[in-house]
Amino acid sequence: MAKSNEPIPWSLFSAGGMLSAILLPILIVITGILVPFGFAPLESLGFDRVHAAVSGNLLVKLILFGFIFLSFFHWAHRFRFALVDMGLRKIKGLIGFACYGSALAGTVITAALLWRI
Amino acid sequence: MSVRHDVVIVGGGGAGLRAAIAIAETNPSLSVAVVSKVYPMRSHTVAAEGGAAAVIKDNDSLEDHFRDTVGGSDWLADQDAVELFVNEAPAEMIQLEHWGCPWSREPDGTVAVRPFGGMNIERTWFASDKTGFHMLHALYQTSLKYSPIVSYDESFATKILVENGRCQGVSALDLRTGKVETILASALILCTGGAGRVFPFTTNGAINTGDGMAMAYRAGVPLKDMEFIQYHPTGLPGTGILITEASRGEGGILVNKDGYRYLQDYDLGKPVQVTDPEHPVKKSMELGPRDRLSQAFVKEMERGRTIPGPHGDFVLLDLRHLGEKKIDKKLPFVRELAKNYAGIDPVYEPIPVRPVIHYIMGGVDTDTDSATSLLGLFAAGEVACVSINGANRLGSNSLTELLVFGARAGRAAAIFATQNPDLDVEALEKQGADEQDRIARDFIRKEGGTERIATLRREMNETMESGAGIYRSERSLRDTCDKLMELRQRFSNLLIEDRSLTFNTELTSALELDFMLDVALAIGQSALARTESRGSHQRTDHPDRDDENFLKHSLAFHTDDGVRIGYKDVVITKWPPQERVYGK
Amino acid sequence: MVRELTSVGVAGYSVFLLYLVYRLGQGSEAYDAAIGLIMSPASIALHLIALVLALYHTVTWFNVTPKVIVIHLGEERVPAFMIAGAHYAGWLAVSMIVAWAVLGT
Amino acid sequence: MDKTMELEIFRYRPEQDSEPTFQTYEVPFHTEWVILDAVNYIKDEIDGTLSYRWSCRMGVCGSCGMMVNGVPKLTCAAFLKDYTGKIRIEPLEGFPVERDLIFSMDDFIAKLKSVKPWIIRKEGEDKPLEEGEYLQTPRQLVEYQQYTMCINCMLCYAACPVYAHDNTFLGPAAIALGQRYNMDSRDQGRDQRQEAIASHEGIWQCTFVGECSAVCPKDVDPAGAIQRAKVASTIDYFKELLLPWGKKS
Ligand SMILES: Cc1cc2nc3c(=O)[nH]c(=O)nc-3n(C[C@H](O)[C@H](O)[C@H](O)COP(=O)(O)OP(=O)(O)OC[C@H]3O[C@@H](n4cnc5c(N)ncnc54)[C@H](O)[C@@H]3O)c2cc1C
Ligand code: SF4
Ligand code: F3S
Ligand code: FES
Repeated sequence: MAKSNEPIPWSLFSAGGMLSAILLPILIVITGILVPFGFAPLESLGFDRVHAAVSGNLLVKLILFGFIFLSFFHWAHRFRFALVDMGLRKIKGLIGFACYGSALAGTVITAALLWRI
Repeated sequence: MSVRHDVVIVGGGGAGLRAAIAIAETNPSLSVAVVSKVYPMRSHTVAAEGGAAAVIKDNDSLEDHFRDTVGGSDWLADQDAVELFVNEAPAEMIQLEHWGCPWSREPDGTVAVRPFGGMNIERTWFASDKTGFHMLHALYQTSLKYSPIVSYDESFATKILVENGRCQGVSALDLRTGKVETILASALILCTGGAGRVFPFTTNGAINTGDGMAMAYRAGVPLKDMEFIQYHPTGLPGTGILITEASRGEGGILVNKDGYRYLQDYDLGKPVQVTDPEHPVKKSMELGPRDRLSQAFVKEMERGRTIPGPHGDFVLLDLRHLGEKKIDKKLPFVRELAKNYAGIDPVYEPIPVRPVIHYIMGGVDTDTDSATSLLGLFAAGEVACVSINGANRLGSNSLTELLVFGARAGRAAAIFATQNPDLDVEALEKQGADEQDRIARDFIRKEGGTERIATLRREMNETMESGAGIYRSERSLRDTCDKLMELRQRFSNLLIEDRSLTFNTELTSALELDFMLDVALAIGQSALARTESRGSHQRTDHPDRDDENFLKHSLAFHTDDGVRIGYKDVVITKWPPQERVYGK
Repeated sequence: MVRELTSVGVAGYSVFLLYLVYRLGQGSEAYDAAIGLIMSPASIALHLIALVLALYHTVTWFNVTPKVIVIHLGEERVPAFMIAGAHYAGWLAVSMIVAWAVLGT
Repeated sequence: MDKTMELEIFRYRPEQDSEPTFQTYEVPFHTEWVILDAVNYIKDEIDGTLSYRWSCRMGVCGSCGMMVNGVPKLTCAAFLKDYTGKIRIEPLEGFPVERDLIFSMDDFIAKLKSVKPWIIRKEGEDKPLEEGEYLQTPRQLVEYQQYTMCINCMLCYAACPVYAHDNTFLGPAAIALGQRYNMDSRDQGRDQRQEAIASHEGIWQCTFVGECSAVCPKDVDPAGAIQRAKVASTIDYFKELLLPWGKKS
């Protein structure tokens, strides 16, 4: 039985799962309810405020980066197993490649975009 | 066709597995076959709850364990065997600890011990209240590490092969294919367990049908002390599920319908309050031996002080004063069983209990090396009678016995097999083929027949209970023996519906019934011949112990015209018979 | 399978965040146009779907934490509801901090 | 015996049936009966050809597992009174059927062996018997005790969708039993067990569906055991990756 490299995707999956379990609901509530329904002003998400917070601050960039890329890998891992369990066992390899590949691409894009700000 | 090993073990329970490991450790070049009609971890050792006795603590002594065991046996145990047993027990138990058995512990990390019936001090090792389960799984899992051990799982032994006055293997029906395989070996160890299923109401699992006893008996080996059958005082009415003696060891009490601790009326001592730190007093009241407690129940019932129920009268086992915490820690399985099968939570309500067939002291006659009178045939565990249990086994001695005598059997068989490598292969294969023919002719391809297996089995169960139960008499035993002969006749008219070879469980039920009828008759005849009362054998027509005539083991021999009963002296080395006293 | 599908919501929202980051890099006008989109009914509907998935994810995720995190105090195992409960409590606290940090006072 | 109940039982005899069929039996209803009692009644009184496994009828030998209305159950611990209507009984899912309700256990036995379920001590560190038992405090005992409770009943395998799709998966009980030894203070063999447990066929196939723990009659919680093994193996993995010079720093 071959030693597995699965700890890498699995730890990314778990970290993403934990982060999104904690952060995602409140983020959605903010951008999907509080602001649109006027419980909070749109300005709090306005360009000046957000740009200032992100551009000058490596920590904020890192948090954003971590959250986004880990949630991609969270998805990639789960989706891969979901597809395989749905019976696409034969193309297991391809699915893994596609899922983790997309997550990796997303990660690179995220890094690049954040870098530019 | 045949397969060849050095030693074949029939039975994958505690005794069988211990023997197998002993052989693999004694001589790794020997090949060992373990033939078992169920997967080894299904063996009935799995059901043992309370614990296994061995002297380990500084305040205890081998001499005490010896005396408790001999006294408990009503002096029918062989004292050389008991001595050897108590001496070897501690090392065997430690060995099992080293193999990973999850024994319950003291805060300092040493193994914990609990009190048990008939023992003068706490000496029963336990793994919560699933001791047998943990022991069996530890043994099974450990056995997987030895490559010389080959398992024949779900393979049903039907006949011991004897050639040239030597046991040289066994015929076994492979349940998956229906083929009878001839498994040849220079030595055979029977570890097939007990025969509780001869009776209707028993703690024993479906597989405890006395197969090994019957096979040895048919091969000419006598069955020893078969009249001694243990009733356990606390089974759940209806199912016969055991509520372990550990529940009394931890302080549970038995009360009758008036809430009265009735055991005090039967020479078992005076009760102390459950709140008293002295409680439970060893070898007294609820911690008296099983034979006496079960007999007290019958007397109590005759006085009309038990509680009637749909499955017969019962009394109450009260654990409430132990509290939820202690029950959950020490007796979780008792709580689970009582809740599931009696609908009662022992934390809040007392458990209904009644005596239930539990263990057979008798079995294949062996010496202290587990050897039988047939060369090459050994036996260990509940199937065997060494005897350390005499007329009444003390709770928690049996699990230890599996280890001590399982290991001894393994070592002795390994030596015997090394010294006697040659086999009469041709003749044995012929016997194997004959056995295959017999099974095909008498069972699988049997035409006609009207008697249902279940009917004959039920009638056998009923007659055993009515005639050979806690109290017996010449009259009741004669009736039972007559009935058993009748059933033997009717057995030849058995109805077999299943013709298939794959997992034909109707066939195995028939073979088991066939074995049980032999065992039942040996029990009945041995009991009939013993005209005294001793330990678990209580004759209403002979209520006293009679050392002059019966300080002897009975031996039941198989002959063409039925059972012949003989006797053999009890080995008394250092403690001559005395009155058996509890509660003093 | 529902549990597995929540990951689509998880990643979907991050794609949205990524889009905002992208617009943020393009300057004030581009960004404000993008953020304005959250007022649209379509966005609100998508957010609500995402919220259901996210909450499902959170609950299923926290509820199994006691399986992974086993703590014994003495011989007693810390009960599952306390371990899961601690996660819920932490979740509430973090959510409040996040709301405060993002929305300001 | 006025009330009766219907059992619809999976039948398959390889020598005569090309396809499995279902056979319906009517049995008397007793409130205290478990499903196994009803099945035994059929075997004893109605149809001797029905084959299935059982022994202890007290939930500890692990042999009487069957699908009851599609759910894996120990039939000696499932009460008739908890069901209404026809009860459908099938062999545990995910295993090859040998006959009727009997399925093959071969796969599990091989897997069990592969996790080395026995105490492993380092070379020369065995304690001689004369020196007595290994000390193990109650606190150390509870670390692994839950995983010792497995009765090998196979319900968890029957419930696990991953095993159903791909039976190369080592599976819940075997992994839990490996963990049982890994977490035993007397054991030093974890590295050896990792070969099977941390392989592709081991813990990494499990997607934490959790059904295994839901059906386990002995609260072994194999799902938890697997997740904990994943955490421990991941820590190992990164340790090894980051500290190439020493396996365990
Ligand atoms: C409910 C219960 C609780 C108990 N509690 C305690 C306790 O607390 N302490 C204590 O000391 N004792 C206890 N006992 C007694 C003790 O458990 C048994 O005496 C002991 O386990 C018997 O072990 P064994 O190895 O001899 O047989 P078993 O464990 O019964 O094994 C028998 C083996 O033989 C095999 N076999 C049988 N017939 C055949 C055949 N024809 N072909 C092939 N294989 C065959 C079976 O497959 C099985 O593997 C208890 C017993 C019961 C029933
Ligand atoms: S883990 Fe539970 S369900 Fe699985 S085999 Fe063991 S006892 Fe049965
Ligand atoms: S159901 Fe199967 S996927 Fe894992 S958590 Fe249990 S083994
Ligand atoms: S018969 Fe033993 S577990 Fe059900």
